[in-house]
Amino acid sequence: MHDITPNTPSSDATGNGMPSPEVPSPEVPSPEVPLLELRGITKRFPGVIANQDVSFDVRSGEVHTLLGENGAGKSTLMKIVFGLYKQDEGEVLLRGQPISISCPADAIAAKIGMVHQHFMLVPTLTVAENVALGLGSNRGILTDLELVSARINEISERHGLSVDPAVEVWRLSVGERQRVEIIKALYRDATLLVLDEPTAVLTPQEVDDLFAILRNMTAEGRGLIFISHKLNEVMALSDRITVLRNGRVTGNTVPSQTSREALAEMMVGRAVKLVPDRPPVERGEPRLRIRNLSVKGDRGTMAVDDVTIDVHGGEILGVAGVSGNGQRELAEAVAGLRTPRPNSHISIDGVDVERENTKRRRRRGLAYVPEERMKDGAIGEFSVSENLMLVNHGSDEFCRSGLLDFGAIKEHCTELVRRYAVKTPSIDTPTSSLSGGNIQKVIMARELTAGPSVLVCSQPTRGVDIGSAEYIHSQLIAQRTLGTATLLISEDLDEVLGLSDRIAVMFDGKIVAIVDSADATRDGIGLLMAGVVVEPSAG
Amino acid sequence: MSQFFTTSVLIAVVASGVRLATPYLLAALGETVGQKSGVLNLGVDGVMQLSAVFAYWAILETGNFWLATGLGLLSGVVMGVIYAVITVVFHATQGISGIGIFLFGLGFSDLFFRRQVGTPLPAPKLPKVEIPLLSDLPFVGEALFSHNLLTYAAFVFVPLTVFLLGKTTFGMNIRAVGENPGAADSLGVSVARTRFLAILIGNAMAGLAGTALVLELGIFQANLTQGLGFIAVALVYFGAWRPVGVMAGALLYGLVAATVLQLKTQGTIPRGLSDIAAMAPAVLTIVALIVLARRVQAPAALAKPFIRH
Amino acid sequence: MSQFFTTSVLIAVVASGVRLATPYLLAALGETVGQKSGVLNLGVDGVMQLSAVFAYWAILETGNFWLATGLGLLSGVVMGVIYAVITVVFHATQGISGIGIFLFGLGFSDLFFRRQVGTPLPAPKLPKVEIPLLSDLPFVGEALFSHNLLTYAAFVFVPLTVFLLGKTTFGMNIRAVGENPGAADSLGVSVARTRFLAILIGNAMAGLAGTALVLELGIFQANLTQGLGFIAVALVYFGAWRPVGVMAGALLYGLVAATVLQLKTQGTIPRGLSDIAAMAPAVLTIVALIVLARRVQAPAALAKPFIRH
Amino acid sequence: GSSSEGSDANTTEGGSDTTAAGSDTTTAPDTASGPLTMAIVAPSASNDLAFTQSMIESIDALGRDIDLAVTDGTFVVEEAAAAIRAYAEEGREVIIVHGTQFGGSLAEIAPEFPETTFIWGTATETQGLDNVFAYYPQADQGGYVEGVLAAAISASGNIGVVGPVEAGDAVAYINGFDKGATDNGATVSIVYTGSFSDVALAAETAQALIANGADVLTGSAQMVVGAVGVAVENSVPWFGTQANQSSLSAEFVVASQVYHWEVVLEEMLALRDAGTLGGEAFAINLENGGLVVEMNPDYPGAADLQATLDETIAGIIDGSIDTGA
Ligand SMILES: Nc1ncnc2c1ncn2[C@@H]1O[C@H](COP(=O)(O)OP(=O)(O)OP(=O)(O)O)[C@@H](O)[C@H]1O
Ligand SMILES: Nc1ncnc2c1ncn2[C@@H]1O[C@H](COP(=O)(O)OP(=O)(O)OP(=O)(O)O)[C@@H](O)[C@H]1O
Ligand SMILES: [Mg+2]
Ligand SMILES: [Mg+2]
Repeated sequence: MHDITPNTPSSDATGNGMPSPEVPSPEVPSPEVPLLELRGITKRFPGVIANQDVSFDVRSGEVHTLLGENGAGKSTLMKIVFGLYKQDEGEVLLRGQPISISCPADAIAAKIGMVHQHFMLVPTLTVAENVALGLGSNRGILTDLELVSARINEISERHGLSVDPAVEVWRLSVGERQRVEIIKALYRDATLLVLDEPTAVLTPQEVDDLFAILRNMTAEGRGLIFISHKLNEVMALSDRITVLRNGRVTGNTVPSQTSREALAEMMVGRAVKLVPDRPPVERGEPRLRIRNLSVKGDRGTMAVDDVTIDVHGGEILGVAGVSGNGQRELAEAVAGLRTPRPNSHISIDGVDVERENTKRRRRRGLAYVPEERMKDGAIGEFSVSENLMLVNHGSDEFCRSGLLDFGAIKEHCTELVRRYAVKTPSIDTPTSSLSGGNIQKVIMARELTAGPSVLVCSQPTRGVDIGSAEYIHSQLIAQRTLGTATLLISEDLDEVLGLSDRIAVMFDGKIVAIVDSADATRDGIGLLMAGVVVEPSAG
Repeated sequence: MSQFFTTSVLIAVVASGVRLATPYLLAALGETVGQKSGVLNLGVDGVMQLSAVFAYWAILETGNFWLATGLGLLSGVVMGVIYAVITVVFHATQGISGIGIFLFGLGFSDLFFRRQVGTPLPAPKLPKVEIPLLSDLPFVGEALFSHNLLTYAAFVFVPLTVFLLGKTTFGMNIRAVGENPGAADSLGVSVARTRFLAILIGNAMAGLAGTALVLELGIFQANLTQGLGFIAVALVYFGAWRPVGVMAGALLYGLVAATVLQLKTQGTIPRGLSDIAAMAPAVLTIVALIVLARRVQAPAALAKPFIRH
Repeated sequence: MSQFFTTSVLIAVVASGVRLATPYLLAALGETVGQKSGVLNLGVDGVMQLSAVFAYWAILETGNFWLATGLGLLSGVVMGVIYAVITVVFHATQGISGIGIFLFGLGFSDLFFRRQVGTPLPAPKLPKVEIPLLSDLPFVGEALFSHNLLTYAAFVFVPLTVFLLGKTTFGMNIRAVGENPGAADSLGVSVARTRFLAILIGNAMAGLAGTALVLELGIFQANLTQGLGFIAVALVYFGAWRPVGVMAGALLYGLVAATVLQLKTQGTIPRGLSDIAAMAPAVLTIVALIVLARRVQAPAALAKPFIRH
Repeated sequence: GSSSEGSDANTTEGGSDTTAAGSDTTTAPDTASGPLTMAIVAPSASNDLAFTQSMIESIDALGRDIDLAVTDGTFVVEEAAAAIRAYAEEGREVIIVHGTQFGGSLAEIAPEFPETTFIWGTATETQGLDNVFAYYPQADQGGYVEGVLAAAISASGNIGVVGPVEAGDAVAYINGFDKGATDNGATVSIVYTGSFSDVALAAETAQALIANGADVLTGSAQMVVGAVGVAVENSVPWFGTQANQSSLSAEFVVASQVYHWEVVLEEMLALRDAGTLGGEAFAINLENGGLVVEMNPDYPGAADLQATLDETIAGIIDGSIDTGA
């Protein structure tokens, strides 16, 4: 465990005199010796080999990216590095010396930091307290939070990570929380930093800021391991790239010798279409009409403010916007999960539904893919077939006077799993053991099977790997061809640009512009998302 | 010890075990339904006591078993409405709200008893009903098929609960809101309504359990249940939220209790140790919980209020 | 009614309220520490009863208050070790494990009492200690500064708990493991160790609470606490996990009880209603829970076992 | 019932002292040759300073050769029932079922053992069973006497009563006490705490009564032990009931109403000897000596009160005083 007193970064690793036997002797490593090396790592879970004979290394001053589909074993490998899992076979070397990391404290002592896929922060503690957790103190039973705060300010300044140490974490935005995570690692003077999907929840602007910080860190000689499903980020940031598939290393490359398409093929094992084809479709009548919709958010502010849009049959209307500008509330209000303010109107195929509950709206042809698939979209403990049934288990097809018809259900689910290419051992497998992309396919299968008239689809491919994303996109296009009106909400600008017929930009609860996708540019939409109002180039 | 193994004694012990298991089984099945929907109810014991006192009062006043059973059931339902309002409508913390219900049931049943009845008068007991043919079988006939109607009902409820939870749409909704209320909500299943009904079923069963207890004993006294309702909640964990497992637990518990009683009566367990033998239930419960703790997963949303924004 | 407002009656009511509040306050402060670390302990009442019987036994045998208090405290710590092993090491479900502890404490304290003491004999009561100068103040002197040492201790523990939770490193760890044990774990804070210690502190306080109760009364009998420990758990919610709020709740509770008694004594509450007035605590608890339910957030990881895969 | 009547044709193994069914194995004729075999099943501890202790002491006071078996602390009805049946099967001649709540089990068991005498209380009737005797106290009488004594020693004329729930046996005592004290010019404040067992509440009730000027206290039910402590602490005289409570304080317990069940037990056993196995209910009262108001000889003013005590008792016995029951 570290002492709280500032110690100069990088140089003397064990300078504070704390006994840390796992840390190799302080002799200066030659640049040829990797900072961290994994040799022949194998990790098995019941029924799954998450990592098989994986070798991997990071050198000082470089970003080494780990790439792979959902469930390829990236997080598992990193959790081994950080002492959260113990490998079954293989060894870990730090600066050429074998090291045993059996718990996070060991990893921290060895100057390894990790920014986890899901934030590891205590929301009710202040930034300073979050940083100080687990540190020793030279003030007896008290923690010297002033000292911690001072040092946080120092680190913030040096790395451009502005954040107020005295504020409680729950008040911070997602981007700020990300910065706190990095500060935590820097405070402990991490020379190796693991970032597991750090950009999955960031806005484009925040991603740019983060990359600047990360480059600054490598310039100081730290080594970074980076994980992301977004290929343009990977191309932009990486020095080296290693691809994992089914727990094995399937390739090594560097950005200059590869392309996004080639990386995708390495990951999935076949050619992947990164931009979906959009066949021309005749635009139909408006099927979803939203008039003067206002909705309050969780904190009581007006999250959706007087929004009016129509979505036509055979159209995908993309809603672009920086997270937290009312997109979630908009989707939930349409789905019937959030009560709108008076005088708001929502209609589906001409029928006013704003007073109806979710069940009724679904009967009128609404389908809804929520943004957090494991929290709101599927029941992890239920089998695949039960999740597939949840919407229409009360319908005459599968249910006779309250009793379920298991024969019909089995037949139906088997067919869906086949049609949507869900990778699952059986339809009775618990859904939680599927990869994120496959869970998303189950949800899409369930929502699309009834042939919806209106589809509200939030973040359909967040955290989903390339192969699954391609499939999900093709399904959205198929719905468009069938005449469904789709409201697509996504923070992934490429996704919105690639799929939408029209793009509505949402800022501060309002639709600030609706742009025809033929006229939309990445930069133009980006400016609108940031609240800069410009005349759309054409109408 | 050899005396223990005479046929008649064995039959008596099994019969007694089944009888003792009845209120546990009824209460635990009800709690299973509630917990499957994500609602922990630690007030079962209190509900049982209330139902017991009302059923007792009804049987004393009218001598009518149907009326007594009906009133006991109704008391359970009424307490269920109260608990559902507290936890589902107001989202109060379930653990401690249940204890509130328990304390209320304990206190109010005693109060009602003292004011309306006063001294514990013997009341008619629910008569045994011998099941034709089956009750004539050797051994099992007397041990298993010569009980009162509520005992039979308890065991009939086992397959009924399996069926309810596993085969009906309502049962699927119950499991869905117990595992992931957010997802169920987004699919149009009303979390509040489903949990409300599950709580009513659970409390109605607790009411029946209290009724079965008091109509078997033919007497009421303060704290009649002696923590029986808490053991029933523990049996739900023991049975891993499966009705058949719960039944196995209740029977095990009843048979152990009956055997201990028999051994005490025979003098095999000396009187001096009988106090210690009385601690067995609590100890057994904890041991079972420890052993079983990690084997099965509780409903993921158990005891978590669901508040839609 | 006017009689209620005579100075001496007011002083007596306040003094009585403070006295009644003492065991609630001690137990609730301890439970606050435990819950802040993410551990719900519904066994407080049982722990109090065990400590009470041991303290009672010690005072009868030795007449030494320090020894009695020490033994009461120690009993709490021992029960804490047991509870911590069950819930932190074996990850058993906290709600029902706590009930197991309660049932055990209830049963075993009675057993120990019967075997070791038998008849309720009067024991010396903890003497009142008048605080020099302060106790000479008019009104408040008699109402507030003429109590026994454990009462003073209870109120001194309020700022101490504030300090422990808010200012010390250990307190920060407690809050961290109660809100996000995974995060604390990833920084090398041992969740198990922190919770273990928090449980010990909580149970030691429950032990003191039982000791304070029995040394104030100078007598023991079965189920001495009458659900006091459960009310103490409810007061933690009532006080929104802040020691000062918990103190306010305990005082409110004590003063209400003292006032009700006073009004009964004066005949302001007619005798016919006195039984119903006795239900007030349970009802008050539930009402408070409903009213306060959504105002404050419980520690996010409350009652969730932490298992690192 | 878990017994197996009709199955006693089955073997009775080894030297066991118990046969499978007891209905035909009465040992009544043997009484002359050995001690009377008795048993008692009681809900609380035999040294509880109250209900159960009073009965055990009464049996000891019976001056007969008795072989007594005790099962105490059987609060759970089912367990008590098992014990009652076991004793009956064992062939015990007289079984005391000490607890109203056991009446239901008794009604089931007694007819199966027509040769056994069951003594059941407190109860005012025998449920029509002719091998059951019942017993109950007329507690209002002792209450009245203690009320008179309390009025006599109260300087303020203000007397406090710590009651449990306003129901059952306790009410008879408290009402008698109230009338006795009021008839003699005192004011009585009665507080029912609402609980039979909350010692802390009883203690605070005593505090409140004293704060309101009471200088003599009494109370009924098991939670009063807390109130006695407060009385002692404040040097306030205390009147007890159900058992001699002077063990709680030699100085401040003035008198206790004590139950001497032996008076009625004696009568019942005599009837049994004469061939009547049951069918009658007996009351203990001041007249038959079953209720005794025992002065605490160590109480400083004990001697001064003796005359008032004797006078009041005489008045109740000859009917010139109405206790209000
Ligand atoms: N704790 C665990 N127990 C059992 N199996 C696990 C566990 N953690 C991971 N797995 C399995 O190990 C495999 C690799 O999972 P891992 O989390 O490393 O994937 P990943 O590459 O990080 O995927 P993603 O892109 O979705 O984050 C998967 O098949 C997963 O099901
Ligand atoms: N205990 C477990 N048992 C089985 N599979 C697991 C377990 N824990 C995780 N997994 C699986 O491991 C894979 C990766 O899990 P992880 O938690 O790293 O990310 P994830 O759930 O895919 O989240 P995201 O979609 O945001 O990347 C998923 O397929 C998940 O379902
Ligand atoms: Mg991952
Ligand atoms: Mg992932």
